[in-house]
Amino acid sequence: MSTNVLEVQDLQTHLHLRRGVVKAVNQVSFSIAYGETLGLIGESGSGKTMTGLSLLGLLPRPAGRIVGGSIRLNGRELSQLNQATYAAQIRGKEIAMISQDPMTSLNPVFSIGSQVAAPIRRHRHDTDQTALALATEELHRVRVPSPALRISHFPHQFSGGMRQRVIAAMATACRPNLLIADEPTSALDVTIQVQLMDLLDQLQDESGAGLLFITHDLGVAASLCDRVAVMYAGSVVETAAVTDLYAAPAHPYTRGLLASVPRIGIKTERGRLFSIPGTPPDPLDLPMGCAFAPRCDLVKDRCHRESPPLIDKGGREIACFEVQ
Amino acid sequence: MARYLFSRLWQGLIAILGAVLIVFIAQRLAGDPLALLLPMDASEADFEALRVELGLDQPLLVQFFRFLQSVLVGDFGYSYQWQTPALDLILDRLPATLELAVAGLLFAIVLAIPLGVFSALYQDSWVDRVAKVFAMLGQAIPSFWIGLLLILFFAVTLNWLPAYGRGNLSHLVLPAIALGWYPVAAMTRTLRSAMLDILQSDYIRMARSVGLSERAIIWKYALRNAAVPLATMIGVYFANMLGGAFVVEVVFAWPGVGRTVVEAVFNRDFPVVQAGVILSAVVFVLVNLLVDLSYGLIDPRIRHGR
Amino acid sequence: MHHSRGIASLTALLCLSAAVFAADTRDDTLTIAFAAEATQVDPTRTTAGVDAYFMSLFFEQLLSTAPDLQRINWLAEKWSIIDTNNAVKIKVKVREGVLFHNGDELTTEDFRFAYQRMREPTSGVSVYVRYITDVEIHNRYEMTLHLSQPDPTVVLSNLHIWALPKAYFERVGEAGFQKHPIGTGPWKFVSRKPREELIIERFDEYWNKDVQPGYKRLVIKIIPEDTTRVAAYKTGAVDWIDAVPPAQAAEFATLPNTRVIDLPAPNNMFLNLNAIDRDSPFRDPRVRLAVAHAVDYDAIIKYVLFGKGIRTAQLAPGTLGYDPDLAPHPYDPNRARALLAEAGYANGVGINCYNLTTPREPYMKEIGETIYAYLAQVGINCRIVQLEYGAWINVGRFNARPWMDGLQSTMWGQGLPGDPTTAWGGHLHSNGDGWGGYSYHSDAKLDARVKELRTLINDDERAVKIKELATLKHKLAAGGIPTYRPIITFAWRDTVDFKPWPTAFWRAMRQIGPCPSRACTPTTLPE
Amino acid sequence: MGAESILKQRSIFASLRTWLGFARFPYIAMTVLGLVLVAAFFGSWISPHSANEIDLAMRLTPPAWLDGGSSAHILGTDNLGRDILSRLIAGARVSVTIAAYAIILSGALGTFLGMAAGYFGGWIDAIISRLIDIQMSVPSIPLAMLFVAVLSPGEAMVVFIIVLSYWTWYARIVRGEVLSLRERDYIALAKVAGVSTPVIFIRHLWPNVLNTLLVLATLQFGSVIVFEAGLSFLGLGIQPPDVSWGGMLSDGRNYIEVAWWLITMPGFAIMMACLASNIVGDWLRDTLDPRLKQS
Repeated sequence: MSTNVLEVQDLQTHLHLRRGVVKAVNQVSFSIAYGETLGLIGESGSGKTMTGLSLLGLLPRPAGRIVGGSIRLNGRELSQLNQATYAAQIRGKEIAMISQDPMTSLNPVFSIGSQVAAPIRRHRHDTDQTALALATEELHRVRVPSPALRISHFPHQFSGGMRQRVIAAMATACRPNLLIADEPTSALDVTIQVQLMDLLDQLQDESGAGLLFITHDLGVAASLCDRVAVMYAGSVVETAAVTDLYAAPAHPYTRGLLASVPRIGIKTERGRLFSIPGTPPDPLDLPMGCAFAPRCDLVKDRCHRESPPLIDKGGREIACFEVQ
Repeated sequence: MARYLFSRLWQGLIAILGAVLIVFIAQRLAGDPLALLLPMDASEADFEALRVELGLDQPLLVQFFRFLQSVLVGDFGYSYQWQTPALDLILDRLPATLELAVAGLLFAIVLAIPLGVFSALYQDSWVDRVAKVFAMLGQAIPSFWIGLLLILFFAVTLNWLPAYGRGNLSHLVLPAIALGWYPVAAMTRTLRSAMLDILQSDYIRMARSVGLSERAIIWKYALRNAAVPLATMIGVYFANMLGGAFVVEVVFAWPGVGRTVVEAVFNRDFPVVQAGVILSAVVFVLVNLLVDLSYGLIDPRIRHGR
Repeated sequence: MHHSRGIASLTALLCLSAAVFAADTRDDTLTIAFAAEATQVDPTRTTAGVDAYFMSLFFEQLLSTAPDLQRINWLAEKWSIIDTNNAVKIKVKVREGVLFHNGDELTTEDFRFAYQRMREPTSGVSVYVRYITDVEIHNRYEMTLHLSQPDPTVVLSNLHIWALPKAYFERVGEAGFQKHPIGTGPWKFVSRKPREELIIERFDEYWNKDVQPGYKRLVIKIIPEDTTRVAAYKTGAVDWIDAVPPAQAAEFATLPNTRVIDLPAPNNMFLNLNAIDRDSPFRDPRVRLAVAHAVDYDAIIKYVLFGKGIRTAQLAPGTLGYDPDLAPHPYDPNRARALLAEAGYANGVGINCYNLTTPREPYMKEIGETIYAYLAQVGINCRIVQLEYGAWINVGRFNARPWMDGLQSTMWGQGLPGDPTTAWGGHLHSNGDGWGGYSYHSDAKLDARVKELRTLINDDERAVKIKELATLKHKLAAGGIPTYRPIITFAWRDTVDFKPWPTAFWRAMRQIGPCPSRACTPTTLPE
Repeated sequence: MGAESILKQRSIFASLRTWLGFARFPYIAMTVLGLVLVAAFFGSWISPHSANEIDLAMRLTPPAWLDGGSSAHILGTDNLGRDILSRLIAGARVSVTIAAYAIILSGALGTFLGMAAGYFGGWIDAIISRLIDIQMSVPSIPLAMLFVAVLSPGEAMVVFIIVLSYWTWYARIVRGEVLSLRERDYIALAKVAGVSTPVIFIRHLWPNVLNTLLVLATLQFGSVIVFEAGLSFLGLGIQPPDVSWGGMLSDGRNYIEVAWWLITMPGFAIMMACLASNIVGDWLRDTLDPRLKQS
C-alpha cells in the first residue's frame, strides 16, 4: 500500500489506576516511512513514552490497555495481538527499543555476550554458539572495541556510552523494521550523545528501518529527525517536517515549547526566555475540549467544548481550531 | 572480593574463637576439669600429674589457650557414655543433620520461589494472600509443633508417610517440611519485594523489548537478580536451620547431631555436648562463608570487587 | 535455570540418601531393634545393667541360667563346693574344645586373667570376686577358686568369672579389645555405631550346638523412642522389637503374622530415699513410710501400664526367701499425711526427686512423674531432676556415691532370680557392700544382717534370714522401697523362631533363627 | 535473624491486619494477649482443677465436645488424667513470667550495651559489635544445651539462655538509633553546653529509643514464648512439676496415635500467643514509631 513501515491511527491507551483512568494516549495518529526518523516530542507526562510502549505491547500491566485505534506494522494490525505472539514475532524482530538509561538497562548479572545473543537466539532459533558469534559481530558493528573479548564481560565493566552501544546492538541484532529510541541520549555526556546519534544514523542507513525517536530535547530532535510529532496531554498537537516546524511552529503549544528553549539562531519572541503560563492538566482529569485550552493565549469558547482534530494543512498536521 | 572474603573469614574465626571461649567458660562452671578429662580408673597421683601437665595452676588465659589448642586438633576428649572420641560421635552424625538441614532449606526455597515470584507478579491476588498467610503461620508456629502436626496428619491419620527415623526419601519429607516451614515466610517476603523491584527495572523492560519470552524473563533474568538477597536470607537462616534441626531431629527421632547432643545432655556426657556445640558454630561459620562465596557466583559485580 | 537446578539437586540428594539406606534384605540376616544399649564391651568393666545386652552375645560364664530359671553348667563341665571349716574352695572343670572367636582354645588361664582384671578396683564388678582370694590352675582345664569366707553370691552370680581371651587381650591391648572384642559366645562382633546399630555374625565354631543361632547375621538397631521402634516394626524395617509400649501391647497381640510374649523383668521400680544426710527428712522412718503409702501403684499398673506390672512388697515369687504373706504398703493418703504430720511435716516437705529413666523398661519417665504427683498430694513436694540412666553412671564415675539428696526413682534388680543379697548389699548395707557400690541407708543392725547373709551358704538358713530381713526392711521402709516389677512385651514376626533366655533381661539372642513353617512357639516360661 | 530485618519483615502482619479488616486496632490479637495475661495472673482463681492433680481413671479423656468427653474437663485430660485446660492456664503463668524476666533483662542489657556502643563509638563500639557478632554466630539451641549440660535446667536457666540469645536484638537496634541520634544538633548542643553524659543518656537518648524498645519487647514476647516452649519440649527448659506448654507437647508426643488433643492444645496456645504478640507489636510500631514502618 505504501512505503510506511508504521501507521498509527486514532490510538487510545488508558491506564486504569486505583484513583481513576488516565487517558495516556488519546486519539494519536502518525506514520513512519522506511528509513524515516520521526521525532516524538513532548514534556514528561505528555504520553510519548506510553505511545512507544503501546507500539511495543509493553504497557504496564494490568493497568495499561489499548482501548481504541489501530497500530499497523507493514500492514499487520498489532493492537489486538496477544502477549506471546507479540514477544515471539514482533518485539526484537520487527520493532525494537533503545531505552532511556544505559546504566540500568543491562542486566547486571549476565554477561554482555549472553544479553546480546538472547534476542538472536530467540528470533533466529540459533544455537547458543552461533548466537554468541553473531552477538560478537553485532558488537563489532556498533563499534564496541575488541568485541570477542568483551562478550564475556559484564555491564559494570562498560562505560555509559559503551553500554548504550551494547543496547543498540541488542535492539538491532535482528534487524527490526522499526526502532524506537526512548530518550536514549538524556543520560549521556554531550560528546557521547553525538557519537550515539551518529551510530543511530548509521544503523538506520544500514537497515533502512523506520526510527521513532522519543525525546523532550528539541535540539536532539532537530539534528536527528526527518519529521516531528509534538504531543501534549496524550494527544499529538502538531506534526511537521523538522525544518518546517522549527522554522515556523504552528500550534500554540509548539510555539510555546520552542520559545521556552534558548537556542542559537532562533530568536525568541520577546528577546528573553519564555515559559508557557500555567501547568499541564491533571492526567486523571483532562478538561473538556482542547487540553491546551487553559494555557492557550488564542483560546476561544469552542476550544473548551470540542477537541480539535488533527487536520492536514499543507504537508503538516495541526490540531487547533484557531490556527487552522 | 578477596579482601571481602578475607575479612569475612577473619570474622568467622573470631566467632569460632568466641564459641570456644563460651564452651571453656561453661566447662569451668561444670566443676573440676580434671574429672572431665581423666579416665575413670585414674588415681590420685594421676590427678596430680595431670594437674601439673595441664597447667591448671596457671592463669586462666594460659588454660584457655591450651583448651583452644586441643580443640584445634579436634581433641574433645572421650565420650563418657561410649568411650569413643567425642568428635567422632558428632562427625558420624553430621551428615544426617546436614542432609536434614539442606532438605529443609531446599523445601523452603522450592516453596518460597514460586510463592515469592507469583505474589510479586500478581500482587493482591489469591497467591499473594496465600503467601501472606504462610508467612504469618510460618513465624508463629514452632517447628516442633508443625512436626507433631505433620506426624498426626500424614503419618497417624492418613498413614502416607513414615513419621520417625532416617531411611529412604519418604523419611525425609516430614522433617524437611517441619524444618523448612519457618524460613519460607521470610524468604517469600524477600523474594517478593526483590522481584517487585526487579520487574520494574529498566533491564527487564529492555529484555521484554527484544521479545524474550515472559517465562525466560521471570525465571531466568529476574530470578537470577533476586538470588542475591535470597542468598543473604539463606545465610542468615542457616543458623536457624541448624538450631531448628536439633529440635526437629528430636521430634522425628532423626539420628543427627541434635538428637545426639540432647541425649548427651541428659546423660551428662559433657565432651559430646561441647564437641557438638563447637562443631555447630564451625558449620555455621562455614555455611556463611559459602554464602559469601555464592554472592560472587551470582553477582559479577561482587566478584569483581565492586 | 535457578529453580530447576534446585530441584535437580534435591532429587540428587534424595536419590543418594535412598541408595545409602537401602535395606539389607538377605535371608540369612535378621534386623531387630532394642530400646536400650550397652555402654561397655568389656565384661570386666561393666557399670550398668544394660551392659549385659552385649555381654550375653559375645561372652560367657562358667554357669548360666536356663529359660526355666534353673542354674545350669555352661563353660564349666562340672563344679563342686568344698566347704571345710575355715576355707571354702570351688573346684571347676572347664569344658574342653571351647574356642574363642579368633580360634584360640579356652583354658583356665583365661579365667585367671579375667579374675585378675575383675579384682582391679576400677572394674566395677569386683564385688562378685571380693572373697575369691585366688584362682589356682591345675592344668588347661581344671582350676580351683579359693574363697576367704563362704560367699553365696559367687554361686548366685553363676561363678561370675568371665571367659576372657588372655592371649588376644595381651596382643591387642585395652584399646584394641574395645575396638574389637572377642569371646566364646554364640555371636561374633562385626561393627558398632553407638546409638545406631550393632552388627554381629554367628560364630560357626560355637561349642554349644543346641542353642546356636539360626541367622548368619544379626543387625541390632538401637531405637530408644517408643513410637519409632513401634513404627520400625510395623513398617517392616525390623522383625523383632523389645519393650513394646504397654498402651500398644494389646494391639500388637492382634497384628497379623506377629508373635508376642510378656516376660517379667528381673527389675523393680524402686524408690531410693536418702536416709543418711543430716537434714534429709527420710532419716525418719515415718516419712519413708509416708512415701510408701502415698502412691496408688495398683492404679498406675492398671491405667498407665495397662496391667503390665506386678505389685511387689520386697521380693518376687521365685526368689529365695520370698514371703507371700508380706503385703505391699497399701495406698492410703490419709495415713501418709498423718505419718508426715507425726514426723513434723504437717505443712509438707520439699525435696529433690531424681527421675532416672531408661528406655529399657516402659514409661519410666511418666511413671516417675506420676509417683511425684501422688507424693505432692500428701505434701511431699518434688523438684524433679530428669536424668537418663547414663547420666547417673557418668556422675558415678567421679564419686564413690553419686550425689542424691532426696528421692530417686529407678529400675533396680531385687534379686531375681536367685536371692536379694547382692542388691541389699548395694542399697541397704551402709557402705554399699554390693552391686553398684553405694547406699543411702545406714543402720548398724541391718548392716550386720546383710553381712550375715553374705557368709551364710546353706539355702534353708538363708531363706529364713532373708524373710526376716525383708520384713524388717519393709516395716522401716529401709534401703529404698520396691514397688512393682514391669512386664516387658516382646514382639516378632512369625517367620522368626525366638526362644527367650533370661540372661540380659531376656534379651540374650541365644536361640533365634528362621521359622519356615511359621508355627514356632516360644518355650513356656515360668509365671 | 537480623533484628532490623525482623522489624521490616514483621510488617507482614500489618498487611494481614488490613486484609482481615481490623487495620485500626488489633482487637482480636489484644483479646488473645489479654487472655494469656489473665490466665497468667489470675490462673489459680479461674483454673477448674489444680494443674498437677492426677486422676488415672480419667486419663486420656477427650475434649468435652467429643464422644467420651467430660464436662469436667473441657479440653480433655492428659496421660495422667490431668486437666489440660488447667495445665494450659498454669503454663501461661510460666510462659509469661519467663518472658517478662527475659524481656526486661535482655532489654536492659542490650539497651545499655547498644547505647554505649552507639554513643561512645571507638573501641567500646568495636568490642561490643564484635560481641554481637560472636553471639549471633553461636546458634542458641546448642548454646542452651551446653549450659544445661553443666548447670541444671529450670526457670532461671531458661531466662539466662534467652537473655544470652536476645540481647543482640536490642543492642543492634539501639546502637543504630543512637548512632543517628548522636549526629543530631540538639545532642551536639547539649554536649557543647557541658551536659554530663548520664544526663544526655537519660534526657535525650532514652526517650528516643523508648518507643523502639516497646515495639521490640512486644515482638520479643512471642518469640520468647516459642523459644521457651522449644527448650521445654527438648527437656532443657522448665522442669516438672512446673507446667509449660512445651513440656506438655513433649509429654503428649507418645500418645499422638491415641490422643491428638495432647499435642494440639498446647501447640495452639503457643501459636496464638505468638501470633497475637506479633500483631500487637506491629500495631504498636505503626502507631508509635512511623519511622520503622515499611515504605
